[in-house]
Amino acid sequence: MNDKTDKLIDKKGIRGDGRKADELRSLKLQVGVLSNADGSAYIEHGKNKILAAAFGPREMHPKHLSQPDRMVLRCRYHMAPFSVPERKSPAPSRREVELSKVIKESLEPALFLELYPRTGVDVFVEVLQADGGTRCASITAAALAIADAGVPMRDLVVACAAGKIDDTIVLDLYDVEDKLGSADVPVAYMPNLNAVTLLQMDGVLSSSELEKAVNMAMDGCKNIYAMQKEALKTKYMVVKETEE
Amino acid sequence: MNDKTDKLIDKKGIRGDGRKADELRSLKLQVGVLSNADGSAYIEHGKNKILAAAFGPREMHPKHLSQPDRMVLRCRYHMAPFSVPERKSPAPSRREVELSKVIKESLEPALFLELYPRTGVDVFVEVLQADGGTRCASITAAALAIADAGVPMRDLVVACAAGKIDDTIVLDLYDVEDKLGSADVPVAYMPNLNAVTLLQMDGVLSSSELEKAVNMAMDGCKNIYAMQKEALKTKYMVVKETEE
Amino acid sequence: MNDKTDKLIDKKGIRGDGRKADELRSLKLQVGVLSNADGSAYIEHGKNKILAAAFGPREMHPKHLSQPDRMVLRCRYHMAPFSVPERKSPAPSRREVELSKVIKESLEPALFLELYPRTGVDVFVEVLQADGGTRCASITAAALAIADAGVPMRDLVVACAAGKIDDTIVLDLYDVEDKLGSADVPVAYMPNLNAVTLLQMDGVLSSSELEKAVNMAMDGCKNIYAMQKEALKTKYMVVKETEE
Amino acid sequence: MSSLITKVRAKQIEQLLENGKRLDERGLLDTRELKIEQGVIEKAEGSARVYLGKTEVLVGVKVETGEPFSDTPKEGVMTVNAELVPVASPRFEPGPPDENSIELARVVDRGIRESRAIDTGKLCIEEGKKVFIVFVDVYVLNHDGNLIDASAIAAMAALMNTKMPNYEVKDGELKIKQGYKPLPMRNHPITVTLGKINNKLLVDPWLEEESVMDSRITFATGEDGNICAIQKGGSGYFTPQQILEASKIALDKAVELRKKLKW
Amino acid sequence: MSSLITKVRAKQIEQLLENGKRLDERGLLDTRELKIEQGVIEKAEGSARVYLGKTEVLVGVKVETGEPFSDTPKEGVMTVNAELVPVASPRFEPGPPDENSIELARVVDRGIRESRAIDTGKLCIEEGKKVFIVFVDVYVLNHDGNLIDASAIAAMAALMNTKMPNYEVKDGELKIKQGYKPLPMRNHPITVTLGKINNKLLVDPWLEEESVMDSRITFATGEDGNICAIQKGGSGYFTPQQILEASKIALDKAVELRKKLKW
Amino acid sequence: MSSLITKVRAKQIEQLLENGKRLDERGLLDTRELKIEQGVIEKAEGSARVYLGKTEVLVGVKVETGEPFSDTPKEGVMTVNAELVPVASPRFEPGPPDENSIELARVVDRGIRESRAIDTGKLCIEEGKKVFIVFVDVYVLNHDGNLIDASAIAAMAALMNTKMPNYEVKDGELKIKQGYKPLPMRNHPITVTLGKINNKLLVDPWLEEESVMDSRITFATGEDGNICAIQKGGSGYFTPQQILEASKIALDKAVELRKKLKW
Repeated sequence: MNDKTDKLIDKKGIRGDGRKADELRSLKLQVGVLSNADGSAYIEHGKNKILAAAFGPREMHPKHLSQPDRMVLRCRYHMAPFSVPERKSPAPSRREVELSKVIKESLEPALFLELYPRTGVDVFVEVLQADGGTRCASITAAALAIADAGVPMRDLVVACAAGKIDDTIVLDLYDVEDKLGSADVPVAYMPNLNAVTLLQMDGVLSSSELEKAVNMAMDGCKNIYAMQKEALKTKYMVVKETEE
Repeated sequence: MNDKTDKLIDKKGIRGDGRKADELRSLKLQVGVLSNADGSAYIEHGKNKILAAAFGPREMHPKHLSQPDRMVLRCRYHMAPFSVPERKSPAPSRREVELSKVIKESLEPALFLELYPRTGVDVFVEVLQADGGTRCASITAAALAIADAGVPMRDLVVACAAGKIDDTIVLDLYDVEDKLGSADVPVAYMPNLNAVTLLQMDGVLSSSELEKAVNMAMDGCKNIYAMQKEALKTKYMVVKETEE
Repeated sequence: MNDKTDKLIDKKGIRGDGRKADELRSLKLQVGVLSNADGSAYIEHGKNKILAAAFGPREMHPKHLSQPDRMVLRCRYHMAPFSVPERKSPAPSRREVELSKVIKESLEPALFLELYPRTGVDVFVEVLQADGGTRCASITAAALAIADAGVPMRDLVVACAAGKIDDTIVLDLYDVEDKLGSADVPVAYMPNLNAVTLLQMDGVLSSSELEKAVNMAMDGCKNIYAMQKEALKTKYMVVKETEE
Repeated sequence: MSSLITKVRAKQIEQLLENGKRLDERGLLDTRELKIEQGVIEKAEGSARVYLGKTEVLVGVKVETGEPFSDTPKEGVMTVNAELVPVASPRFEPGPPDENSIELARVVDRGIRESRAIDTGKLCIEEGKKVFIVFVDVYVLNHDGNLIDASAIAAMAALMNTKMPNYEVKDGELKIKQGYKPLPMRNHPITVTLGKINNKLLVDPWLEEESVMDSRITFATGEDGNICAIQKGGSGYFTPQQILEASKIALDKAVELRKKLKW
Repeated sequence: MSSLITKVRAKQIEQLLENGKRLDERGLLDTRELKIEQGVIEKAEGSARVYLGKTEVLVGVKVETGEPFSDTPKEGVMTVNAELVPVASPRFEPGPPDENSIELARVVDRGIRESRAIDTGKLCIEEGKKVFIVFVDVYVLNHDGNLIDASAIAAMAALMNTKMPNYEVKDGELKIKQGYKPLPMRNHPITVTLGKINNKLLVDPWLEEESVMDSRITFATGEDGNICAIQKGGSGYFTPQQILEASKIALDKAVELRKKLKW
Repeated sequence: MSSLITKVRAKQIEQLLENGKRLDERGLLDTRELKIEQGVIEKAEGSARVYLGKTEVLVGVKVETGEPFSDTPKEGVMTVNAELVPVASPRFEPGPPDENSIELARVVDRGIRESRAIDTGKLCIEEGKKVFIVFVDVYVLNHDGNLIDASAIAAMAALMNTKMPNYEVKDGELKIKQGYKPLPMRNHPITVTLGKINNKLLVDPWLEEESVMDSRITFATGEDGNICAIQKGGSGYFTPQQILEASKIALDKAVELRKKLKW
């Protein structure tokens, strides 16, 4: 988080992209977009454009990574070279490795890992365009891909960030706010179970600001959750129509 | 292919190195040159100096690469660091990876892959000095190494390029022509089966020029084929003499 | 070895750090310093600070590296990024790879490799601070770690260098002497068996100088050997006291 | 490969071909439906998403500045990279590029480079020191066969969509002016691949056909109808006659496609 | 993980926790004994060895010169690297950093960076060209749980111990003067991690607890009591209430620790 | 290793040695036939192919320009790299250099470097900025034992064969004049390796002997008869007496070889 240079939110509480403090960016969710994956989803979250695919449960390769008593979830979060202003090398950066790990750990609580011992589920996330908040959008899409693959889940996982710009707690930071704001708090959440499965924070917040930000992020999650369910239903209905 | 700067072929149809348009460079082929390989061959094709060694059919390592219904051929085309004007890093370049693949695919049609299920043959090509046309010379040598290893073959594979310099279709481009000419067409061929197993093209050719170039390259192949058989015979006779 | 610039040893035979020609640097040896390793040791040899840990005999991973008729010893000599004046990349350098090999080969003669077929012992050496002579100090510590792991040994292995500075053969070169002196001869030795298990030389020595250096190094080894045994005894007694 | 498609399926494909038919009901010389969307990645300098049947390829173009190669000090640099992203197929694994993605990148590169599609002479800022570098990143999102053609078309569509800074060079200094201008192009190669199954040539093989085909051959042709790149692939062979036949088909298909695309 | 600790052991830990007890007889909110040794690597610009119970971490700091990042041309650079050295655990293997060591490094980095602990503005030699680079290398020597807290404390202790050349910058030229001066610091973050086992929160989990715990959460707080970094880890979850509770505990423990350490 | 040579073979070798004989009928102190061909790679600045019995090593030398090391700003740079090319043995695998090829390269390097064979002071173009870099690439083409001696001799033969641009340095500018001149050399080290089997020392062990030998020891000696590098290898040991004996034999063999080679 850098020093803020200009005002990120004006006196009327309107942000650089025209949103109010507690307003989500526009979202578009699609399920079942790739024919070769067992499950897949596409998300446009603001200008973020992200594809997620799930494969499995299937035999693990290499085999020695499988576990005798549970399924293994593997995740890869990967950015396309053209997804960011300066071309990114396709080799995984340390940031991508960390995000792959926290995304995996945000999804695991939703899975019945013990139901499929010795198998693996692979989730691949490809960020085609990045606009701030990619990890959250990736989790929202990855959960849909896993559901689309037919892997039983306790709940969907949905993610959204809140943060602080110019002393205001706001929802769903975009690129500029992410860079110039004073804190970013990505949250992943399972609404039915009231369970936070990812929480990180960059920047500086007081205790009470943190509480406010987490609550705001969870509210954002609940809104996106409705869209997730809608996206699944839409695909299901389309599939059903096709089948009839 | 760059723009031509000087004339590569003179009015009498004589090229920079004194050859006529349809003339091969001098060739030297030797079989069974390495004592530790199951089969080996050495080729000097112009100033190209290339060693090829074949190992197998043998158990594959790692095992999971083996196929239940056929033999696996692996090839590595590799240039020595001192083989080119500017020292080459020993790590495989993208060019070397591609050439390894097309060389492998140029040799596979000659093998009875289904005869040796679960086994592998490894072919290693080391370019000790490069002078244009290394992929073709590598194929010519690799086929001899495989034959020398006693692996049954439908036919030898032999390779030669044709190309275009100064509007003339010529045979067997050397270094300078390769860099400054306007097209290069490497061809691998099994003369007995009249089968083209490698065809690539860099540069610009019309349809009819391509036809002419391919035909000229195949004629070159047939000439080298005779030398290949001679090289095998020579080794066989030397071995026979030794045995008597 | 570079040209000497200043005198490394004065007229009275006193070296830059106040030692006489045949004097060891101060040493400190501790056994059993790490709770997670099967065996461990810490050495301060001059300003060298080195940790060694031994794991095993245990099943090898990956399995295909195990040998049907003997135990496999693996060693890694590794320098911490902050151990040297200019930060060292954590990736293993060619020097570290060579030292790992010669350290392994200096320890192997002390082990009954044939007693534990199909198993492996791993020895990890971490140089926390380097001051010249790290390979010798590493061997001294590694042998203690192996002994501490309870792996039966023919003898301890102990190592010390001798070398030449300003035409004088001296014992146990430190950093400055290592860089500016004219020869360095690291020696590893099993005193009970009178066996030299590592010998290398950098620099220039006559035959008779070499003989003198090797003898001086072996004498140094014998002195350190006494400290090794003391360190093992100390730990054993401490353990015994604890048990009572 | 028997592990990927049953031999029954292979036989079915071969029998259909004997009768001039294909599993997906195309004629032997028909390409699948082609759909091109340009400008799909707003933040990249250029981009295009191509659907060839169910095969889906996204290409992004980034334009940056850097050093020229020492043997072409006055020319900009183009570099093509391809990733067989693991979302695209259960057989793709994450990791550094393998021989398939490297071959794909190099074949796409060759078609663009040899046809001199990009006017690299116009990408020089300061001779020998600073030029524009055009990064073409091929991202395969769904693999249903014939990645070469889909990628080559997507790469060209992305380049044609590429805007770059409206720069001016004065005394070797790069001055960025307002607005953007298109990447300077001077040719529009079209790439056509044929497969061979049981000595039958077929255009635009899809995944099921690829899994049983002997070999493939790719031709890139420029606007003048000349061939600018060829690549044979696969572990089979072609007779000289088949090569001529394939080249004629490929040239015809390229003309047809060029008309449709108005390239 | 059943392969690391028997289920019996897991049950034992859980039952103890029900009664507010832990295997090692600590209370739920007690940290293990903390011992800090600074300056243990004389040849490094800064160093510290931290013992947190049996967990042992050595951090060395090197200060070199290099180029600044293009978006912060006037600021020095700090970089944190962590190695899970194989002497520390039979489960650590030599090789390039894996996801665990990368996460560890990045969490340590975040606490220092976001609290602006180092005054990087004072590390500029020549704007945009030359700045000091502070390499913080975390070396885990013995793993008995809670590597994050031990590493974060060791990193701060090493930075506070760091001496750097007593330089002067005149006309963009670096002049090294006699003696050393301390690295310019302006904040001293303290990092506290809690684990969750069966819905019980416990401070500073050790290895046996880590092997059965659902998840962990880490808070770094600055001198002003503000939070400057959070990281949830592990394959479990927290309820929103647990997060608030955890944050309160962590802040309290940080205050307590800050007093003890006089940071 | 029982997997490489039957124990019967091992016994046979040992029994022969008891009688002062070897499998290939050499005496214990005899080297195999040595053949050197220089200038075999015309396009390299220097090259040599060495046959030591059936062991075959090709060394190519490239001379380029680059930066000196900061601690030797006035000296050219030499770097030795060795590849155990997979054509040379079924046990060599393609890939980055392993510990064996790294040790080989470093022992060859040490002999040349410590004897100051190359006059690197004459390879400086501009102090601290630009010097000649001599790349010595050792390429093992057939492995029949004693790669160290074959490689060391081939490296020296290639360096002695190396021509470099006939340059002149004026005001720090490199001016290439017509023609070539030899690389400036000032010593010609010779490297001799002995193996130990059952407490017998033998010169120039070949592959079958290597597979049963306890250990080896290598001595490089300069023109003045001084030793400039030693390397013990293998998982056995030497008694101090054996080391002295081995050094004497190695020095004698080096004198003998030096006469033969006229180095």
